[in-house]
Amino acid sequence: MSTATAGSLQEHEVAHHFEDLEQEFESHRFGMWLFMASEIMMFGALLTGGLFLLYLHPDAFAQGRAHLDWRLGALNTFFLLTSGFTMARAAAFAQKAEQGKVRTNLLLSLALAAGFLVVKCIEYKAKFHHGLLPGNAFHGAGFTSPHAHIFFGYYFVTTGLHALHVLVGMGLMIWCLKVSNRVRFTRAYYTPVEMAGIYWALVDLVWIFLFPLLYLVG
Amino acid sequence: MDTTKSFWLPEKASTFADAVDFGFNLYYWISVFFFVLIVFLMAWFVVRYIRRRPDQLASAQITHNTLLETTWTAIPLLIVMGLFVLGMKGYWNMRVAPSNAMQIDVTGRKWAWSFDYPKEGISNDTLVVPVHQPIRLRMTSVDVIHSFFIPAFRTKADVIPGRYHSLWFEATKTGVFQVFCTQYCGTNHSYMWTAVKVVTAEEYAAWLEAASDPSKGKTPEEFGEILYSKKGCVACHSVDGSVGIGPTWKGIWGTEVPLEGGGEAIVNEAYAKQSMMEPASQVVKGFQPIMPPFQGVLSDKEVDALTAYIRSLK
Amino acid sequence: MDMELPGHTYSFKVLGQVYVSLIVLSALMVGFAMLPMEKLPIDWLDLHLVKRLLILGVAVAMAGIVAGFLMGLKYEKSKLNAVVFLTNFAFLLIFLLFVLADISFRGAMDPSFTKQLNWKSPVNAEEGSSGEASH
Amino acid sequence: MTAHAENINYLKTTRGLKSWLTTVDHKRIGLMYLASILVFFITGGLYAMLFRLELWSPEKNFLTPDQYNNFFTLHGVIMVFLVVVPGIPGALGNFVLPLQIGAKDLAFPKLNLTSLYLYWIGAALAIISLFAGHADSGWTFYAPYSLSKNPAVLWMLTAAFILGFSSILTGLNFIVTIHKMRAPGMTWFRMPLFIWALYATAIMQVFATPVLGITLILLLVENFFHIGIFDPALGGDPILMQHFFWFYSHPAVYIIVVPGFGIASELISAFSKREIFGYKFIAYSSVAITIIGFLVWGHHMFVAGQSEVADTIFSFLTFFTAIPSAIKVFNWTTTLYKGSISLQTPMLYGLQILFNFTIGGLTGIILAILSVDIHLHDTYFVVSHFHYVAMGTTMIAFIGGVHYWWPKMTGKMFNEFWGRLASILVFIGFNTTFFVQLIMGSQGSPRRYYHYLKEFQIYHQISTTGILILATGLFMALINLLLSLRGPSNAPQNPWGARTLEWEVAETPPVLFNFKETPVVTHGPYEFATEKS
Repeated sequence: MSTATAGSLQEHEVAHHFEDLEQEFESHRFGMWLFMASEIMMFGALLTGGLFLLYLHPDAFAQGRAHLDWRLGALNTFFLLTSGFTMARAAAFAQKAEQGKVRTNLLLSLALAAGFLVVKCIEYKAKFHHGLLPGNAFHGAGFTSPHAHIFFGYYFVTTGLHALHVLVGMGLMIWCLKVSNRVRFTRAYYTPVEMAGIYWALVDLVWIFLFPLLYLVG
Repeated sequence: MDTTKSFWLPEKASTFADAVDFGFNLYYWISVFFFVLIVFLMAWFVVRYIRRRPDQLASAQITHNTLLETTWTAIPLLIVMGLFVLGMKGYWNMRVAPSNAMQIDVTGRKWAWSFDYPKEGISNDTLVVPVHQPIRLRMTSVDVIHSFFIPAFRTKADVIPGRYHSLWFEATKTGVFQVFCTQYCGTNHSYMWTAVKVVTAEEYAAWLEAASDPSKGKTPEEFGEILYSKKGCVACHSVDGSVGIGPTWKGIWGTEVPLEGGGEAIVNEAYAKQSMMEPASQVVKGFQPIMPPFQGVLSDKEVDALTAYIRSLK
Repeated sequence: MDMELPGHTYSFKVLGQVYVSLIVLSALMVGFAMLPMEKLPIDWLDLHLVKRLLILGVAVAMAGIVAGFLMGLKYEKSKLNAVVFLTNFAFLLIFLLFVLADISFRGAMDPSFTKQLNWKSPVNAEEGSSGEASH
Repeated sequence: MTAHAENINYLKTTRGLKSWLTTVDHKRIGLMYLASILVFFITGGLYAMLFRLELWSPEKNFLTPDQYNNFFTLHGVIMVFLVVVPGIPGALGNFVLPLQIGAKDLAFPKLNLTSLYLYWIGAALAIISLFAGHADSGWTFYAPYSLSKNPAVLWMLTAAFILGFSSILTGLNFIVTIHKMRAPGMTWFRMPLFIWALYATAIMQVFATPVLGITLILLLVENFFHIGIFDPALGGDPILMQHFFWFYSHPAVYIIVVPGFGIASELISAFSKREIFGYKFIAYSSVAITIIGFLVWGHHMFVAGQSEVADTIFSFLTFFTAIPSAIKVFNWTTTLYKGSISLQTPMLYGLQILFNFTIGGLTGIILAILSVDIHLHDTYFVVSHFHYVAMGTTMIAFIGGVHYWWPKMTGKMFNEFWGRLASILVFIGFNTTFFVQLIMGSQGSPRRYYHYLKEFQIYHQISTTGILILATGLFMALINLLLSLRGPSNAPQNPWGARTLEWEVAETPPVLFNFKETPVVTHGPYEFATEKS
């Protein structure tokens, strides 16, 4: 039913300080949720700061947004949503103990995440090229707002921090691939894929708000 | 000795002082009541129910009493809501200046205050105001956040760079009152003092006349010496040869000084003026480029007077 | 035996539906943004605001789907994680509302508050442009 | 050895430095936190002593203004981020929490060790900052002052960022443990109040600290790339920075003080042999403080230039913090009624908390009265108020808690006489130091002043005398505890006669996995018997 290497895989053992599998799983999931909560607070505060700046310098945001390509943003949205979908499929296959399909879906998500970063790099390069840089390095042409540099400063901080989370998420996918070489996923134990999936969904979630704030309204 | 000064509060000299002091004193006695109550009960229980035998147990286990607990939730709630209304009324009064208020512009810089009287074109380092006249201060800072605090007037507001913040008061008696900077602003934060001089309307008019031309009847050197302390140079530059935040002025005239980033400069009229207008451009080696620019702050006449003063310091 | 298994069992069908609806919603979001709605001849309504609220509404719906299905909030046995998630947004809302209570009422009592001055600060003296003060 | 490793004393299971550095045992991690926190408490305290001595006279004694500014910054940063915030949760919470709820360990033991290592990394960065120049921004890092690219400040920002992570992970671990790992029979209302307090604290750690993280990131980015979010010279808003900072740092005040409340409840109940009065009110009041704590940050900004509407809202909400605090004080006092009060060392600290927190709480309410606060803001009154809370409540609770659980941690009893003497000195020293600061502040003496008006000199001198007494007391307490380590392992299982699991069931010192078998809880944490008469 699973891959050829399944015979050499270990079964998961419950850690010493937990009573049973369910307690362990629920604890991990709850812990992960709390961690997600703190991530949301961090990004949420950053987005609140963005709304504050939007209120303070509306013209800077309007002019700044005009220099972002919403099509690239939409493409990235597509990449992230699709990879979120494949990550959930990876967890679903882990439950069915289909180790091979878990790996395929993980690799697919990894590729989509990499695609996201590539598009991001293209966007950054264009910004560098046009001098749309934060602070004193800003020398973009055709702006009437004296504060247009703030939009780009904010753009780089938020997307940079988000890209950092994408990288961490990719690290988690690679870790899941490694674990899948060692441990057999079953309906009873698929925690690593589930946790990476939750984390990855958060990366989606943040992007769902970043995308309109930076690319669509302003 | 000033009679309005009490154990807890400084002397009173503005129209706000009575309201603020009333709030303070009212709350003070409420606190004293609760504090004495708690400490008395605590001490009494400790003495009364002290353990006498090692194996002694409590004489009763009272786990809760809903009536009692509701009472001591409700009473403080009522008290604090009263205090909120009191504080809010006083505060809004402090924030809205009356329409007949006289405006004075305040600029905070590291580490000096300057006061500009826009109508008369006067700039001064102490605030001189007539008594019984509402004064509105429009304040901003050229570097970091400062805060303008007059204890005797019970009022205070942060002075923020990039923005105006305002404050108003009406002095109720003449005298000289201390002004502090209360927002930490660096090395000489605690020296960033000045004074409010509250004078009668006649004295104020006389002062305005004299202040319109501060150099009248003085040599450039004498005027420069006044500017030296008035414009805040004194905070960083000594005139006795000791090294401060900036180089001393004693004996610096005509010497060749090494500059940060290489090169040298002779201290002459041109260099002195350049250093006042664009301090960061030619910093003497070994000093930080932290001097604020005085472009637009010092008039040509004032620059000449300061230059003359530096030249006179042999 | 089934009771002891942790978590919920994923359904491929539901996942597919979730994916499709997310894509549709993001298309809708872009659509709203592209719509020249503010050009409509309606002046009793701030159409910019309406547009922003519509986009925000779509984003919230998408976030709900992601949290509910991809992160599995909908299947939770105890509602704990959902409480954590909602508390989160409650705190953020507080942050947002109070910060707005600051900025949108600045100058309500004293109009000189609102004025933004524009000059270079000597704090960043290293740029060498600190002298160009223009009050 | 024939006995199972898990059935011997946790201090003896394995030996050597490496076994400590790689341990995942919450008790050992707790002890390592304790040692680290004591080191930084002494460091921060020494800075305080140095600048208080400098303040003996208004003019220069032996520090320059820059050194003075540097020292109060270091005192603030070290005490806040390295001592009081991680203090009680890191050291005592780690040790006590699983024992009190009957768990074998925290839910994520490795994560717990990670928290400790992050704490150490943060501490190391703070130490680097000492050598990178004068960090002089104050612990509040207000922009634009902190935007001058001072390398020492940048190291401090990074240190605080890392320490924030450590704090988040500890909080996360505690919440999961409390929810998922309680022993059979340990219902929510059978949990000791210390656990309730840690729970409330952990919520704030998880939800508020990330905002500090993003604030510090933005400050660092602003320093290097001038993005203009906080920097007014570039069109940013320094008030926004204060919103960000206080959204964390106000809950941080409760992160600091709520665990102290928990310890106060434990001490006062255990040494009166009295069931705590109004258990549920105290438990709920901890949670209430948590929630209100998120709503009131703007009271740090009443003179900062935010809108009057915001000022008014924040003032209104701030008054509500008075209610749960008042409930606690009244309930602790009533707990003493008809008890059997034993004035042993931990109880002396417990009563001090009651005394100091009454002052700390009352002086807090006056700062919420808008018009009066305008006068008191940024003066020594505020300094004194938060020292009554952070030092007089939290650190006294910390020291009291260390005395209380010392026998459980080490198996040794300390000398009662010296312990009590030290605690009395601490009480006298602390109140001498800080009470005069209230008077000085309401008289209008601003804080963070190197140079002051001659008329304030007498207050400063009393305050400086106080800190010397305080330091004597603290060193006496420390030496007394350390000397006990050389003595015999004489601590009985339950020296104080408390009813919580760590005393009633766990051995002294506990075995590796805390309990030889999972305890089944059948009674509440404070169900003491009554004298038959």
